[in-house]
Amino acid sequence: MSKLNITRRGALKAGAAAGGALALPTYLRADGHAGFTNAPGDSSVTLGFNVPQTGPYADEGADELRAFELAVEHLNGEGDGGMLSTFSSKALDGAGILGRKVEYVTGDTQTKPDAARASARSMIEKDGAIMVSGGSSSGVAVAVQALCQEAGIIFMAGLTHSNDTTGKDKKANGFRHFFNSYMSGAALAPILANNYGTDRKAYHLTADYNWGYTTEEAVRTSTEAMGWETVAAVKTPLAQTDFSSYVAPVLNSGADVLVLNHYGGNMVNSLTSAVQFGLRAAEANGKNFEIIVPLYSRLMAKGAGENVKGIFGSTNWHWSLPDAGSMAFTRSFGTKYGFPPSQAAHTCYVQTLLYADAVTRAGSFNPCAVAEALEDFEFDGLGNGKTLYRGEDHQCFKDVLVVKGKENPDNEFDLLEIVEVTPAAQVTYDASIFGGELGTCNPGA
Amino acid sequence: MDQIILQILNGLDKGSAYALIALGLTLIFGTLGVVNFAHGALFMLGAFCTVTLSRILGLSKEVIDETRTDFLGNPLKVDVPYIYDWFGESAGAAIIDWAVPLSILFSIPIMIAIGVAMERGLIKHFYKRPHADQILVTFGLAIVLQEIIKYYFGANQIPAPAPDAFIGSFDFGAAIGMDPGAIIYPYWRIVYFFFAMILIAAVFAFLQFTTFGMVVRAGMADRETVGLLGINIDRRFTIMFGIAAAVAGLAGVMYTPIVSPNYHMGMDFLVISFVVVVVGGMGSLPGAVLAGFVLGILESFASMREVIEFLPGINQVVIYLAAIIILLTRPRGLLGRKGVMED
Amino acid sequence: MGILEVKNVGKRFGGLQALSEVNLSVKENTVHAIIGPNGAGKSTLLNCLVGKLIPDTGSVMFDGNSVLGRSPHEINQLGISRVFQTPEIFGDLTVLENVSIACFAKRDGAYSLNAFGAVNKENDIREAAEHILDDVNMLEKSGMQASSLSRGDKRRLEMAMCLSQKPRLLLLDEPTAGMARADTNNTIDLLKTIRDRRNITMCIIEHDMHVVFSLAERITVLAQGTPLVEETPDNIKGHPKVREAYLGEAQV
Amino acid sequence: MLGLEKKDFNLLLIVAALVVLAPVLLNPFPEGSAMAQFNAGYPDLMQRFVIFGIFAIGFNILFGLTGYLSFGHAAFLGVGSYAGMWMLKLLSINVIPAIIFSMLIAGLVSLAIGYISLRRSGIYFSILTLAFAQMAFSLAASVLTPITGGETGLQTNLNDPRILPGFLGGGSSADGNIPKPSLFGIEMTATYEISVGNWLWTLNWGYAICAVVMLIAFYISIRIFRSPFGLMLRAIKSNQHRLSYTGLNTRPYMLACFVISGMYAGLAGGLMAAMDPQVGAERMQWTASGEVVLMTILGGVGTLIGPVLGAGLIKYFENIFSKINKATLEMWFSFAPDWLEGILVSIVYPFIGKGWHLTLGLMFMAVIIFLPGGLVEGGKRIGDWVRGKRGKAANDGAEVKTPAE
Repeated sequence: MSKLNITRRGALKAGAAAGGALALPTYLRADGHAGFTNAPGDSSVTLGFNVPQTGPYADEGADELRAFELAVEHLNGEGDGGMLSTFSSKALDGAGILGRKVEYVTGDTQTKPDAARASARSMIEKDGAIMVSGGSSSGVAVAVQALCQEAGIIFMAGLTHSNDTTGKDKKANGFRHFFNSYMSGAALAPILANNYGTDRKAYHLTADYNWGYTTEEAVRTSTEAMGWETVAAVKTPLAQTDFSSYVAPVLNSGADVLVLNHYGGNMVNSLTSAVQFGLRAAEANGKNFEIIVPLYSRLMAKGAGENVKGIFGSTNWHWSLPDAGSMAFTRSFGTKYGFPPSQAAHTCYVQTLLYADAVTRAGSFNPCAVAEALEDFEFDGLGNGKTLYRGEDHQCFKDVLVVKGKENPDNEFDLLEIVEVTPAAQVTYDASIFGGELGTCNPGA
Repeated sequence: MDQIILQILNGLDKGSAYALIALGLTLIFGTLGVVNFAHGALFMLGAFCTVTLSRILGLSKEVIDETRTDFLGNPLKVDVPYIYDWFGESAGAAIIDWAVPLSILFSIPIMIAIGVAMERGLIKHFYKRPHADQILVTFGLAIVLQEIIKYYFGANQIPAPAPDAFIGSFDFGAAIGMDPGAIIYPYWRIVYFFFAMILIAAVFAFLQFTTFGMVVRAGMADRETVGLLGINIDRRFTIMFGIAAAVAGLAGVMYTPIVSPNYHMGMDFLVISFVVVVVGGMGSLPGAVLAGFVLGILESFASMREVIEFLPGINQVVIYLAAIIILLTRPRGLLGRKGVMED
Repeated sequence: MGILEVKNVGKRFGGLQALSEVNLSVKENTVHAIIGPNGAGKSTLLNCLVGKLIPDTGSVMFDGNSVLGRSPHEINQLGISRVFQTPEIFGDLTVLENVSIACFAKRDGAYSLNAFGAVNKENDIREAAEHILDDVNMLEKSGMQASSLSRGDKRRLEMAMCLSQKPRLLLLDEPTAGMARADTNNTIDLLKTIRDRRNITMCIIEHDMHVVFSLAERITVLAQGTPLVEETPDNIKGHPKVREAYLGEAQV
Repeated sequence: MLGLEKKDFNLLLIVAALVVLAPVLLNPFPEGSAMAQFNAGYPDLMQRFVIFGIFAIGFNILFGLTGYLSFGHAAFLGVGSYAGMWMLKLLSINVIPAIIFSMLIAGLVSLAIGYISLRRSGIYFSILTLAFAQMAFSLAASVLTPITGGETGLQTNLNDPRILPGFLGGGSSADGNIPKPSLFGIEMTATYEISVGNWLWTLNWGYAICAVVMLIAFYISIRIFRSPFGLMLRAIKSNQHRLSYTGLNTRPYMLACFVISGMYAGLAGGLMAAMDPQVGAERMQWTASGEVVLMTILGGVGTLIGPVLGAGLIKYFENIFSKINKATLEMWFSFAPDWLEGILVSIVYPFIGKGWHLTLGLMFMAVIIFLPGGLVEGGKRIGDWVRGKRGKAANDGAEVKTPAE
């Protein structure tokens, strides 16, 4: 039973002369500690968890929220501690962050940049959140990241896979743990070459928006580099539900591989259509026809049922990973909620821990100090092996999982099997290739 | 050539769904003069009748299987449907496999009941109210219905596959004397098309050849006069609403293997179905069906690679573009009559 | 030469020849009635005069201008006003607002679209509207919502709106249809007052012979889409052709 | 006063008072109390209240006066936002050019769309506007990505040109951060807080500017409602037929009205971009168009104040109810014994947080079933009840349609 009654404003109230009026410009108000927005009081600190609660990604959002709640529990020293024990940095002691009890507020992004910003602004302006995290799409991540930069608080991105988040739209106050399109392409290509050969002709169906573009680009570049040919790339509307008219021409196009640059509901529907049109069973150019899904979401792949079996893709994390961190997290999540966590839950949990850890190591909630502590921070034990938070673009570099839909699942959550763990070195790229400027850290003055 | 035939097939298939939803919407528009924003929700409820039935059929007891483990490493609890106990494993599995076709029988009474309840309980009181009020109340109802579904079934899509017998594709090319494999089309989509045709024919026959239908058609043409004849038009409208709900529901039931249902699918179809109805001509049932197929085929052609390369983005807007052109050149839609809903 | 000249007008609906060879000349400042049995084509003819229908053949000239192919508002601007069989008024607005709109549309003797040009003239327009309402004895009802008026008052309001624009030709489509006797007599009196001012031409389509013979100076009898005779009221009364056309109709 | 009748002037005064006192009125609960969750007096939501109020006022000029139901009004809001955003990027960070251009561009676009759509009436008009808006949305989110930023949206950047001289807000700031939208140096996010006892009130520059613009917009809307032009528009709604037989061509009136309404939407869009420099395509989606329709109907179609109330209510639900979570509920009900607390939480839980849509849907139905004229009708009934005339008003509730209250 957590109490939420002390917010920034609650803390402020104590200092204000009762009955008297006190007008302060914002920047003075924040000056309890060191001149940054929403400096927390002495007893508690408020984090903002902004996840989709309505709309098509609501279930993914709900899973993120569970992870956040779990992280808060662990930070406050409740529960079994989860990954705190496996985390390589030992700064966190289960007594909140810098001795302050962690409290949180939640909001609904609706998977719309506008709504997400409104919700994040209310967390910052009304609830005094010092950090905002969460989200389930790149559009939302980019929008909220820019807001946090402007307001002068830290943004710890949730599930966002587009190159843009830490590429052309990167911001000094924003950090991403999740992997991106480029890494998916780089990790997938060698596995695909091993399994399907280097003489393949690929047909891309791409969701017609920013994430689709960067994913198509990444997969094309890396597969073409090893000898594949791209026959065609067709853009599909984001709102499409029946993909028959896009899938039907594929078989006669001369292609022998179909790449579905789709996520979530789009992926479920296009994959279902592709299987219905017999692509799985078909032969082309004397080879078995293959389908590839660059980014898997286990949670939503369930909607495609049997159709995912044997299909390659990549994922940020999977609960069946055997390392100590993953096992600890899966155990504590599974015990509390009765089912294993998704990759979205994992990244949100890890981001919360990383933030708390950075604050503790920096000894301050000042976003600039926190950013400094996160930049070029190397850690281990959070489920993805040795990981680097690169300072130049605030992107994490870690191993990438190449997975395949499991043929004979043991239970209803056992949809994906891990084919290969691509080492971080193989997916690392030069920070400058996507353009964009990080700018300077903004403490909110 | 094969591409064109393929896209015509796709168009007929998409068109079937549009036509079925628009048909029900037009029945309500035309007979009752009600702008029903909850019609998409009825389609969605139909689809969830299937989900519910397969859940009911799949009601299970737990059996501990010591040889396998769950994700936490504990012995796995395996669900064994009760239906296996009653009918034996193979017959039980076959019944579960046929959940979607069985849902047709399951959904008809449910959807009619929902439709009648909606009309009696809510819509009835809005016949004389402005269209604006009807929009607000039915939109509110649609939100409530879909949120209830979301509460019980979650937001993600739920697979509801067709029976194994219908998995796979029909070699259309070979059947019409082209190269084998040139045009293959999934069985279930062919089934959907024929199902839609039968349903549409049934509705038309019902309106054409029964006294009930005659009165309703007269009511669509001139509600006041029919009312003056002393015919209890209210009761007939209630039944009409039930039929419209059943048509939408059946469209949803049969659609589940094509696109796995989620709580939001009704809203996805809502706008498009209104466009179909208006393009077809307000109050014209043949118009709604025709417009459904025309727009379905147009949408399919616009999504061909060759077309998109020539006109980027055309696949996003083709339906709306077609609607604008048709409404500007044929003021009352394809088959509409003068004076219906023009104010 | 009349103010309204209809020449050889014909109109066909599918297989039905609604009007053929209609010739009609309405003299300025007279009251001209068009009568005829049901289905004789009276309403079709009227609709051709106001631009609602376009005849297949022939011409309709008003004061030297052709009205064919013009939209209703343009025909109105030529000086033709119409009173409908069922009164067409702005039901949601008050009586005063109804008349104000007519006064606003034609102000200072000319039609003007510019709504903002009227901002400073609101008082003038209001006065003019009240004056007209006084003329038709409806001033005390000026604040009522128009849809709540009795049928007779609605008709009166509609006429007030037409008259406020000082039209040169007033077309009346069965002005007393569906009215109680007292309302009918009031309407007749009102029309008589208007007629006696002698600055307006009226063209009346009417079923009720009592109304026609109290008002009209010339009468055209229409049967099966063609004019049968055109005569003064006195000569019409015993005319054999008219009797033939109205055979079986009670009113003559 | 100000060319208004006494009744209208009083209404304007009331609205002005509400807008000025909003920071106080919207924060009725002391900080730290359990009910503080329901406080809405923070800058973002206050700005949204007035901005969507402007949007709904403009929509009501079209729908309330003429009865033409546009189902694509969000397109003009979106176009205004994009135009405003580009001005912030290209010209200067000063909000004034952004707001002016957003109105102008939205006006031009609504002129084009209105010219075509107004060839039809009734539901055909609605579908035409819907089709145009959906096309705008789909293209903005996909093919037009270079102009609109696509699904991610358009934002201000460090390397935007901003060609106007520095004192007008041009150039970029020296400290390596993106400059914030401002009015001659006053940033829109600049906020002062006043605390009185346990209460905390927020005064925000952005809100102040929005509020002034909204009052002007509201005043203009009253003038339009009461002008001969407004009378003509109401006449169109009442009987378009008769109007054309009165010698008036209705098309120019409709088009003028449509453009005015579109410019209101553009103004709202421009303000949104100025308050929060981020524009996403979903702002133009049909659901956004539907939302303004719902706001207007919910508040009371054709009434002056109704749309503003409707906008406020919907935005309140969206922003406040969606933020209540289980932990908050547990805090509220912590007074009760554990078993009762569990029951209370599980009863209320489906309606808050991720269930806020459900509450909204139920509210739509309840309002329209019990208050046919929307919230204004409700207010009127309370007023009548206070004056002891309850029975009469309740009976003819459905028929009473005072065109402009």
